[in-house]
Amino acid sequence: MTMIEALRSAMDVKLASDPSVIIFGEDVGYFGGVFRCTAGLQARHGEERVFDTPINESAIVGLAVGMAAQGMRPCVEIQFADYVFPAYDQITQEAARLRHRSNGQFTCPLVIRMPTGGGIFGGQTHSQSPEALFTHVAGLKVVIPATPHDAKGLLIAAIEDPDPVIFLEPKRIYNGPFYGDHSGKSVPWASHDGGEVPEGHFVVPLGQARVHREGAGVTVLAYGTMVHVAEAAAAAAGVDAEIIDLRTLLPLDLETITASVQKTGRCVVVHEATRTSGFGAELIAEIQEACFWHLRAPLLRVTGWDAPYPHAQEWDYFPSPARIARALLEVGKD
Amino acid sequence: MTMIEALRSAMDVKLASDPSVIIFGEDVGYFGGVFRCTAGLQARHGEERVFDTPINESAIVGLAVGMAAQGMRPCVEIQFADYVFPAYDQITQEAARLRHRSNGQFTCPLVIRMPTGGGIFGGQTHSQSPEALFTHVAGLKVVIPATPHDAKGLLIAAIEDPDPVIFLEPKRIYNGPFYGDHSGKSVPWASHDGGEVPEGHFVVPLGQARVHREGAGVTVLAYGTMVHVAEAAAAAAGVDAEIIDLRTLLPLDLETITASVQKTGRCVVVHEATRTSGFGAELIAEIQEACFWHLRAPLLRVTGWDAPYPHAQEWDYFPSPARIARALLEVGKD
Amino acid sequence: MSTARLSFPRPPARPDQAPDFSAIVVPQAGALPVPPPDLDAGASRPFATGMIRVLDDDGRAVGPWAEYLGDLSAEPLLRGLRDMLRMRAVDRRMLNAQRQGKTSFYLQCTGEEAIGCGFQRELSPGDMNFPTYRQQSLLIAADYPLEALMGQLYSNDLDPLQGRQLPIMHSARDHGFFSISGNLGTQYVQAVGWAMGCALRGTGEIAAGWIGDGATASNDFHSALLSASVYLPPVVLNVVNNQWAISTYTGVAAGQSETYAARALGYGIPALRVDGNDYLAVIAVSRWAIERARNGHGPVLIEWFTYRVAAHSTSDDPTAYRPRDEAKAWPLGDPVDRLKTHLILRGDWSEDRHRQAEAEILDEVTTVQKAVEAHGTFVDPQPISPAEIFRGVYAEPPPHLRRQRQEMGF
Amino acid sequence: MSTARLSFPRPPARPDQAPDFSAIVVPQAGALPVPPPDLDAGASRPFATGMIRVLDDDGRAVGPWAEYLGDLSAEPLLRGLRDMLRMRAVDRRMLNAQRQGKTSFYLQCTGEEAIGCGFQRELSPGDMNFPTYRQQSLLIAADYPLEALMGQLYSNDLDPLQGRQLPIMHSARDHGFFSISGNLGTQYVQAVGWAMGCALRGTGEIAAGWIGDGATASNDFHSALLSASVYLPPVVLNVVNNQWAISTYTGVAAGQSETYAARALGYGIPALRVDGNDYLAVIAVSRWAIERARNGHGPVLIEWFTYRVAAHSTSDDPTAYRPRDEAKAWPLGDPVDRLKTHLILRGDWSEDRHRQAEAEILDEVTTVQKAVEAHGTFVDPQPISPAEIFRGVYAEPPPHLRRQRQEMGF
Ligand SMILES: Cc1ncc(C[n+]2csc(CCOP(=O)(O)OP(=O)(O)O)c2C)c(N)n1
Ligand SMILES: Cc1ncc(C[n+]2csc(CCOP(=O)(O)OP(=O)(O)O)c2C)c(N)n1
Ligand SMILES: [Mg+2]
Ligand SMILES: [Mg+2]
Repeated sequence: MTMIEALRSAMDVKLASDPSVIIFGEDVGYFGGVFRCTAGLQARHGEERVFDTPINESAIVGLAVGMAAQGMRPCVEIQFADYVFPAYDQITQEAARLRHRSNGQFTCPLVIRMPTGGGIFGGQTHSQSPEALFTHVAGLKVVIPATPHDAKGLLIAAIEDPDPVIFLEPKRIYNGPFYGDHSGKSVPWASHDGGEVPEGHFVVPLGQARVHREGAGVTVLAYGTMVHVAEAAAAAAGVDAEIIDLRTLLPLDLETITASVQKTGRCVVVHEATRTSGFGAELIAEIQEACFWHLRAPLLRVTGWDAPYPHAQEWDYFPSPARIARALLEVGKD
Repeated sequence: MTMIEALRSAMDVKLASDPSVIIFGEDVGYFGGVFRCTAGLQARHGEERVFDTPINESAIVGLAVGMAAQGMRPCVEIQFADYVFPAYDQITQEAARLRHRSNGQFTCPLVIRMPTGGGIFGGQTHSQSPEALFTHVAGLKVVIPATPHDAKGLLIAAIEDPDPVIFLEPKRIYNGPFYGDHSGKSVPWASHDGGEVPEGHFVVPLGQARVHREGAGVTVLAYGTMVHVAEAAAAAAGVDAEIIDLRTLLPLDLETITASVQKTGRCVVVHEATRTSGFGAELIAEIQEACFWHLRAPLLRVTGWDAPYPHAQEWDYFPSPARIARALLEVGKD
Repeated sequence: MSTARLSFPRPPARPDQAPDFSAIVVPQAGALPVPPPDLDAGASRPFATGMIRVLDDDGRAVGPWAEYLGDLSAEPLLRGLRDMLRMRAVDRRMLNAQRQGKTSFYLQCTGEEAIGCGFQRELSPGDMNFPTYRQQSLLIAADYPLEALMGQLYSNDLDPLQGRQLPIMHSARDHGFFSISGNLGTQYVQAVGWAMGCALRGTGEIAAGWIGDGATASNDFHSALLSASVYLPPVVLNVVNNQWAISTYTGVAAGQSETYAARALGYGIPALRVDGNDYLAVIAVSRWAIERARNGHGPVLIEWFTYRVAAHSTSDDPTAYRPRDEAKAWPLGDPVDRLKTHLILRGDWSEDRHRQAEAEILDEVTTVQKAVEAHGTFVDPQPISPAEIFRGVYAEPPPHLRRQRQEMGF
Repeated sequence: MSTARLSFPRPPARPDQAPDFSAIVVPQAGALPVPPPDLDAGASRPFATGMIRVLDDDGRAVGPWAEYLGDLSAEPLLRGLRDMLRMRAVDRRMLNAQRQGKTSFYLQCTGEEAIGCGFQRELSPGDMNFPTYRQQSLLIAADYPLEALMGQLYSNDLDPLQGRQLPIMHSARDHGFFSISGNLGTQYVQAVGWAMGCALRGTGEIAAGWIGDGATASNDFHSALLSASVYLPPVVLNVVNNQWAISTYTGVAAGQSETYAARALGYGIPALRVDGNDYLAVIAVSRWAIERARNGHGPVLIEWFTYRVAAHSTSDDPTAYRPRDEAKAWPLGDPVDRLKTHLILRGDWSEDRHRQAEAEILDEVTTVQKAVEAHGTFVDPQPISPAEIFRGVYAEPPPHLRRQRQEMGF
């Protein structure tokens, strides 16, 4: 299964089993979404369960908050993560705080799906990775899968979660894993373990990281597309890296992370988002506190540069296997 | 001078000297702002220079972007930082990127002032500290003064800056420094060095931190209200702290910071914002990289908790001198 | 060359001037008919630009909307009067409490009591209001226990919200009152979402959105109207036009719009403008709009025309921006006085009984207040556990919140 | 019990159905008068719900708006025709280039050429458009060098934006074309801000906002209309209603609104709806609106009624959501054909000359294209320095960007 099919399957399973689940967003209804994630769902479950909205992201989330407060479970799509900002107020000031501020009278079981990240020549408005703008907000959960298997299991878990979940979909790997070489041949998910996705209902619990590759030399923390790029980088550098796929950024599985860093004593954090105040900073702050006496080198970040995501220079912006490999070697020096 | 008077004076000076400067926001015109920062400015400079807007923060910023692109220098007020989120799209996707995306054809010399932080029993919608949500955005500058002197000098620098500046005003210290004891007597700025503010035009350059108090035992990084609270905490703990008032968070004066941490080998970061993905994380990520071999203890954070800012439990939420003192002692252990 | 100059809306009078409401046209009571329940936007234009009024200058109930209410017994009207008196007593006592430092903040709805008191009495259980901070009258008319209401204002252990929210930011699901947000506008589109849920689930319930004239400028006002216009859910969208938004004159939010009601017509949503100081007009139009929504005729917007008599809040001093005696010049009068006059005219009430009722209600409110204050005020706090901060951020506390709670010492 | 059910707007026809535009009323050409320049919102209602048309079915220019244009010489009309042909040729060539992998993305404005081509020719130097991604016709009619336009599309060294932006996201200050944002709607309120700047600075210039029918749903559409209604700056607010927003039928953005133009009336802004496929109607109404704004009569909204003939973009396949031959059934015809017919009728043009002009223009465009491609395409890139990423994030690079540039190796 591709990641798109896996996401669609998750929504299909939940639409079929839970009448309170409802799906809406721009172009998601009749057409099935610009990335086709909801293709066929309206035909199968009806217009009252899967429908198109006007181009107003704050309305999409605001309506969903009203429905969720009533006990429904909206799973809405923002067409690109770059377009979530008109809804930022509804997400951070409303959805995130409704349970707390009403002392549980109203809750907000809501999923906001959005394609994230670059690598598709989308320029600055189809490439952003806004995860850190959500991890700073108490009350939200933030999830990002790196394989079709996890995409389905995490999305079902997110829809079943009692609290609002930001569900980021790394669009570069919708159709196959990506190892950082854009000129290389594209690989389909069918040829990858992570492409094996169970039929029907299953859950990948939120809040649990996954050790993507065991290793002893250095810990690499990554999520989404960068999990696969990091894998390629470690291979290229010939470093015995332990690669952890975080899967959920908030709440964070610090236990799995610190166990690894305490073992390796070295750590590189990788993400596509701009560096300053990116999620890498939070990881480093936590790790240096929990693993201070185990660290044998400074923790390093390989990230997008602190600039808008450029179009023509995309591959100079994207954290390449070469850049990651350099960091792996650097952090491995004694 | 109070900080309010200092801010007013800065705007007055710029309105008088530069016809392209213009001020608007909710209640800022005839009335002079709910915190009185713009009191008298409309009467003095006219309605075309200082005026009221409808309650629509994205319009306030969107209009300002249009004016700034034309070469004017709008300095707008958001009534509370908690209400900036409807404008988050205009700030992060538009103002921040206009120079870059148009390759300099259009620029955005724009200042967005907003009262920030808690300590006034404002509850979750009059207390937030959103600085980290702006420091992640390339193209913005983020400024926060801790004294009336710096408020005026920084605001003039911000208005004169060729790029968009988020100008956070720590409302708890609008009228006097605050040392963290809310039941204690309030102190006026008149009795504080930082309350001495030159008349007329002067500038505190953006991007330069200020050593608030020299010390050798531990470096404390703070900004806004927390500079004074940290001062009280260090005194209470009897720790020889070097307190650095960051003043500008983006771009950061890393030089001053690392010089201090390399000297002390220990560092505590203090802010009111929620901890996870707060600006403290960024500081720690940079410092551990730049000062790794100098560090004698893990870098610690004293911050607001990862919860909405509560009303009744405000002083359990606010990073108290006691909590900071505890961290100072902890980080000082060998 | 160019003659393009900006326009800056200005109020008719500033503090140094005499109040001036001459620009406000007050149509005769009884002039407008009762439209059919399937009224569409086009046909609603006279209602959106005129003003539905029932009580005339002498206090008589006149015209088609009076007939629509039918032969009212005294009971609902006396109940309405008592609701308003109770509202006013609570406002008065709590303003006082704030002045005494017993709470951090308060905000009155003086002059606007008829709107929430009347509207709420027309709702059914299960219907949900999405109020702003100035709709405490909805709670009063929903018979929300004063203990809970005041407990919230004192942030003490009677507070259903455990001190988390600023005073006045109530939440009372069982009384059809959604959790108030301090961020203006956000709840308006949520009301539309809730109403969509009602329709999708077939509950027969409706939602009511509330917004101030100033906050109609917010984006969510637009997103609410747009969404309501597209999906046609059972929602009543209320605009309380009290002429001011803190210090800002309503003209700054209205721009060139004829009325706020007229704004809805552009979205194809029918709209009515109503004398908000006329309790009978309030209940009549509320009943019509709520029934209409419940019966599947879709959204409707109501502009309640009224005046904010008190300061914006305890942080505000209106003499800095409007004439001190502007409220007295307000052409629609006082909602309590007008209903009282009507009841006396009907022979169901007297000045004496009114004075007596006022005193009784103030007594009752004061008694509850004392009892609630015994649970703690800002002057004499009985602290709620700080660990409350962490409860309810999520359904289950995740590890980092458990660590932070420990760090806090709990 | 309840009969409240949601409504879901649906297009008249889906792929398996015959195109059906029977619901679209096409008023007679020449039916509407030319209003006075100080037209107000109320009086503009017939213009907002009707449709201004100049060319009749036979290609004659008729009615008051034709008279308003006066005795037009052939020259401006032939120039308009050539603008449109050039636009179409560029679209065709660049679509092709994208199909050949020479650029990552392209997007055509087929069927909508008259709008931008006509409007631009009525602007004066210094006026500023705030376009969306589908207004490349403004650039063509502003005589923007094709080298720069195509350089941007190929992200090569002729690109004035140095490859930073997605193809089609032009910026051309000197040609009155504001930097395009990929985020829909944002530029609409910025246009109002720019216009406020014009008024405050007394430049005599105006601004023009542009938005698609789908994006009228965005919050910034509201904030723009509101701001324009409050401050009355010299701005022309254009809505290009091409019936589709990617796969979403225009009814989902319109809801119950009569027209998009009518939305403005709720804000007290006068509005006109215009046949956007009628070049003469476009220049007449543009001239009227631009003059009106420049002369201080405040904002006006124009809904240009048209049809998106091509796919949304090269990422889109419209046969998945609408009838394949829907464009052919479009009742307002093709803007090029209609102007051509008119010119032939006037005796200023012929089928032969048209064919010849088409060929010449395609030649010219192809020649420029080849020259531009020599500077690099996606198939054959001539990379721009990666260090360009850091230039222009700020006026001066701050220390952290200097460090990052070093880290990159520059
Ligand atoms: C998004 C947002 N912006 C600004 C504020 C600050 N604020 C609080 S009340 C108010 C005025 C609201 O006026 P109106 O909507 O007319 O309601 P009223 O107070 O008259 O009942 C303002 C500007 C806010 N709470 N939220
Ligand atoms: C804020 C935002 N949301 C969503 C999108 C994705 N998007 C790009 S174009 C488009 C459709 C726009 O339709 P319309 O406004 O009618 O313009 P048209 O393409 O028809 O010219 C959408 C939804 C976007 N660019 N920005
Ligand atoms: Mg008001
Ligand atoms: Mg369209």
